Amino acid sequence: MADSHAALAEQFDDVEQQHDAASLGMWLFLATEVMFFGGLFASYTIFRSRYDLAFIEGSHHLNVTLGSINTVILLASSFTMALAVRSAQLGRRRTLIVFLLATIVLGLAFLGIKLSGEYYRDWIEGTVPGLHWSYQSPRAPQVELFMCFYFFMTALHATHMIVGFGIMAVLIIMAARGQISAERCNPVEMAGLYWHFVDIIWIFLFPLLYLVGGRY
Amino acid sequence: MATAALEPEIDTRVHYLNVNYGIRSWLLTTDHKRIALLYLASITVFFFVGGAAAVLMRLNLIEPQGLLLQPETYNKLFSMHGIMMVFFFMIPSIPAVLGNFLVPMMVGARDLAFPKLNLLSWYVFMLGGLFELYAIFAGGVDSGWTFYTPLSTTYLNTHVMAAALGVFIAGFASILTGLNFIVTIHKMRAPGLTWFRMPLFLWAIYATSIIMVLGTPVVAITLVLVALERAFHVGVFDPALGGDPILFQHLFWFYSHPAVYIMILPSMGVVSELITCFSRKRIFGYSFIAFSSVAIAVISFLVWGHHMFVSGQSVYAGLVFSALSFAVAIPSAIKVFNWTATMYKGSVSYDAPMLYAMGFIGLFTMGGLTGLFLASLATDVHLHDTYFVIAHFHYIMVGGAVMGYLGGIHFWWPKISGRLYPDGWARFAALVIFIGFNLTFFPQFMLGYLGMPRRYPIYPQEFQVMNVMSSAGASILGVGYLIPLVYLIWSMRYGPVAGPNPWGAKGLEWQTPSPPPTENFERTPTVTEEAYAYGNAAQEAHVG
Amino acid sequence: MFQGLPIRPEQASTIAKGVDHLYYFLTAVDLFFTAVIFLTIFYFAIRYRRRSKDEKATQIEGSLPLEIAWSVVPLVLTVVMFLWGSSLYIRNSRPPEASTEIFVIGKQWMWQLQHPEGRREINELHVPLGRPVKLTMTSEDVIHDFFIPSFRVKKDVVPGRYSTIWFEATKTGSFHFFCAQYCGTNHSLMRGEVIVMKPDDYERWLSGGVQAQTMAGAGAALYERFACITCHGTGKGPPFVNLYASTVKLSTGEAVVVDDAYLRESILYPSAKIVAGYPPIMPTFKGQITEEELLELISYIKSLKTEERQTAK
Amino acid sequence: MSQHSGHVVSVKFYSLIFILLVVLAMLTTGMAFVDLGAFNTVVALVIAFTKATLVALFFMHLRWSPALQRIVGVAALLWLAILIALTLSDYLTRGWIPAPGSWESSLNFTRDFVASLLGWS
Repeated sequence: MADSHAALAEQFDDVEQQHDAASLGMWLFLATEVMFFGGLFASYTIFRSRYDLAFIEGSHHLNVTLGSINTVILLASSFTMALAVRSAQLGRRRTLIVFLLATIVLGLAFLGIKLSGEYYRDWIEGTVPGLHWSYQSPRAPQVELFMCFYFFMTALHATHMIVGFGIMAVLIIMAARGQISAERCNPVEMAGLYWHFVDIIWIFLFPLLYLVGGRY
Repeated sequence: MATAALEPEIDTRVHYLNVNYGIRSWLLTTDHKRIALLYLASITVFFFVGGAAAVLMRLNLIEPQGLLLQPETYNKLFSMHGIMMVFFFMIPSIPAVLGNFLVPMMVGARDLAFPKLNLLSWYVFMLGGLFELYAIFAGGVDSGWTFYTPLSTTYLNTHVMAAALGVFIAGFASILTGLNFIVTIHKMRAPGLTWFRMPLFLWAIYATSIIMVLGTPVVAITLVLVALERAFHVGVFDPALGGDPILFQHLFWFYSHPAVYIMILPSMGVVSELITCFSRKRIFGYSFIAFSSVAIAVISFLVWGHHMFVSGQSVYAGLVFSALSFAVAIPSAIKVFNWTATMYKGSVSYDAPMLYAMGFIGLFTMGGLTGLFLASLATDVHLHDTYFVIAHFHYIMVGGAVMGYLGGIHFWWPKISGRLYPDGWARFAALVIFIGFNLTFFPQFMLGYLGMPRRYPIYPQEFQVMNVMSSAGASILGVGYLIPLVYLIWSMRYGPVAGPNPWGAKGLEWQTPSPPPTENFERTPTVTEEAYAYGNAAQEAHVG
Repeated sequence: MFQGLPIRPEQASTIAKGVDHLYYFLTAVDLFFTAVIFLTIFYFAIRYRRRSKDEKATQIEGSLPLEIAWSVVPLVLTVVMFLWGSSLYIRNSRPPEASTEIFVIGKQWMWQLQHPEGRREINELHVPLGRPVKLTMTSEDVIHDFFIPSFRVKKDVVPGRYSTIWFEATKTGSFHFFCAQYCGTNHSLMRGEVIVMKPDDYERWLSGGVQAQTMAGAGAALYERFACITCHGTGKGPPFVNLYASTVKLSTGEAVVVDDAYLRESILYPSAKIVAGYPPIMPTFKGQITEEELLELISYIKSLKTEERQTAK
Repeated sequence: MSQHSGHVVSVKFYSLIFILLVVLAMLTTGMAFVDLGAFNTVVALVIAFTKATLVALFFMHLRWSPALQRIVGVAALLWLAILIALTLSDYLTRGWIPAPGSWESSLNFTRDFVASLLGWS
């Protein structure tokens, strides 16, 4: 009990209230994130309905194999994150650190594949809108629009992942210092919600960007 | 000094203002009351920056050819006026100042749920403000506060980027504030404070927070897209690249129409507090006012297309948005009628906050009713982008929201500062503002109907009479806004000590000393009665 | 009555009266409710003013019948307003078949107006009295807005697409038009005069001035210059005769009606919509053709339809 | 531990959800190689929603959370739906020009009726 008192911020009456407030706050934050990405999803929908053929052409330019591998990697990182939260809830400090590290490693693998296998290839091939664009096709301008969406959405998603790395690094330090315990695992739970949300965004980005018009 | 004798009395008690001193104790505070004051100081500066721009604009419009400004300068002034007033004054005004100060006290808590986030929001807000000030002093921005593409993305060579990023950053301050309020109202209410015992100010702030949390991110991402389009010449809004400028308008107004309700809903909440207190009556139709706040917040997200009736939006969408826009009139009407009915058989006093509240109801009624002209398709075609629109939204935002804000500041000033301001001056200022406001903006309805477009530094001769009338009114209005600034600052040092409850008002915030202690209440209060139970025994703390 | 202080813009088009009637109706409703609220507040404030410091008020919880009344009455009124405003709007958004077409190009910061017969004007628009006129408008740069207060018409002029308004003038004389959408530095100078003339005077005016080519004629010259004939005259591309307003089948199976917007898209982005049975070989003319030339080409393609009809008769 | 409000889920259950998610991910890619016409997108989105629901319910513990948090999640989706639906209501109807018809005469009737009450022609 002494421990739980130490974990209680002065504006709250008890740990339960604090926990509920934190989760509600986090969910509200995720709601704002939904709308933040939502502006992009809405624009995407408008242009996809208008330039269907160009979106298919652009989508076929993307690498489905790497995209699928990355999907599985990110799902795995969500899995390890869920296990990290579980370790924190049970007060198992060592497994918590291991699972957080695993999550970071999987996330880095995702970004590594994205950068070396996809972004870099786009750069070589001149399919980066605005910076290096030499794509030739009758539909080039609309394909460029598709690639804009591809880069905006995946880059915004990657930015969120990088923020996630920072959060997890802090959590690892906190765990190593013994500042996280079964009674005091709110930060890990909140980081978990955030990371799973990033995963969910990718779950939608993958079919919307890589699988337009099918691959048959 | 007559007040000197009272000084020791107030100084013996430790409260949030004297608990510690020094710049650091303010800049690193997590006390919601101090953060409210940080916001108050910041938005007052931004208000007078935006106001100065308005004064110069009105001065210029005295002459059809422009009295003193080049069109470029005028364009920069109205852009700055819009950006400052909308994003850096009106949107944070009541929520970030009065909301921050009052929400924890009204729910009977020691602080908001996330005090550190609250402080962070002020820093984020100030960072956004610095971007804006940089944009102004580095040469200005002339995109208008609406940043319409492709003008903003491709054709302007002013500091659009800094201005857009400033708004983007300030948006996150708004999100953090809204998030904090929702969690606080849900999770931190004192024992006995059920939803239907809450003051209506809390309902209004809650509804506002919904808009802040769900609307702001959309304008944020939209402005990011504008910035990217400007930086890399790629993007989704430029027709030359296959994009669509009308899509920008959809995304922009998805937030920016509900943003109008971010401004007016909290004012409505304030007015519910004022009308009841100064009529010594419970509110008429409590649940109708409470639910109409939430209804307004929800419907506000369904009406943005009425900004786009002449934009090239489809006829079908025009019909849909027109019908939905009319729907907002009904909860607004319900509120106005209920406030008016609250005064029936009341005990009405004419203290300054009440004058502001009555002014609010009148001006909001006019602003709301003239909105019907703009929700109706055929009349909107003629009135869109004319001075009629300017007059309409100033009646809502200045006549409505600012009156409510000033009323609230006057009402809770004794709580905030522990001092009373000179009542005669305050009533005089309320009157001057009301008169100056109507003289400024009523002629603009007529100007708009006659066909004078907005954002015109140079205009045809026949519009001059009305413009001169409007400018004359603006000079009165400007003075009206300076008076409270003077006597409120004066009262902080020289005003008589207020006591915990100078108005004999109900509500938890009045049951604690003025200024309140850092932890708000000595022990967590328990609520046993409804809001506005003015029929029950008078407060023992009443100071006669 | 009040010289120099007009309270109503002139009613100079067929739709102005209808819009004004709705405006008066709304004003009447507004004045009524404003008066009700103001007078009630004043009355209550005076009648129930606080007479002693310890005065108590009569506590009233609310009244369901009243709440229903002041919800339903505004609801009914707004439904009337909605239906009324919408019916006018729909009527006003549908140009009559027999409209005279005039083309409008907005650019920072001037209006260029072109009559199909060839006359061009800057910041001045001559129109005939009593004949429906349809404006087809586009912009070369940013969004502008064409606004004629005396006719009660307004529409954004958007780059990359055509928007239209129509009106039928009912008074001769000169009326302001404005750019109503903020478009940069000299936005407020982007305005001009509509000059309404009796039809005879208008015809005389049309044939006066420097004798210019008709728009369709200019379009024919462009047809030569851009060598459109090499494909569209030889069957490699769809032929133009009778093309306008017909329905064509696309390679995707969709059917589209050939209108201004479709022609514009097909010249600038040829591959966006390919007519079934033709190879996608047309190069884009984006960047090589001005908005004005586009309108001329479209006029030419339209004129090919008219000729065909006349010969068929 | 009783004062703690977080729900602890077994490793086995998490593993089951993870395997389900991977299977669904592979199904998404697999379905893209089958010609379903317009339904490719529909199928892909249905699978995506299923996966997102699994993550939200179990990894994010929504299944065991207070109703309020579920409402927040649903509200976010609802608001996104509003944004997309009302924007599309413009874009999908750009070509729609209301034809004169009986529905319009009822509108005109309303207008004429009120106008005649007020004495206008």
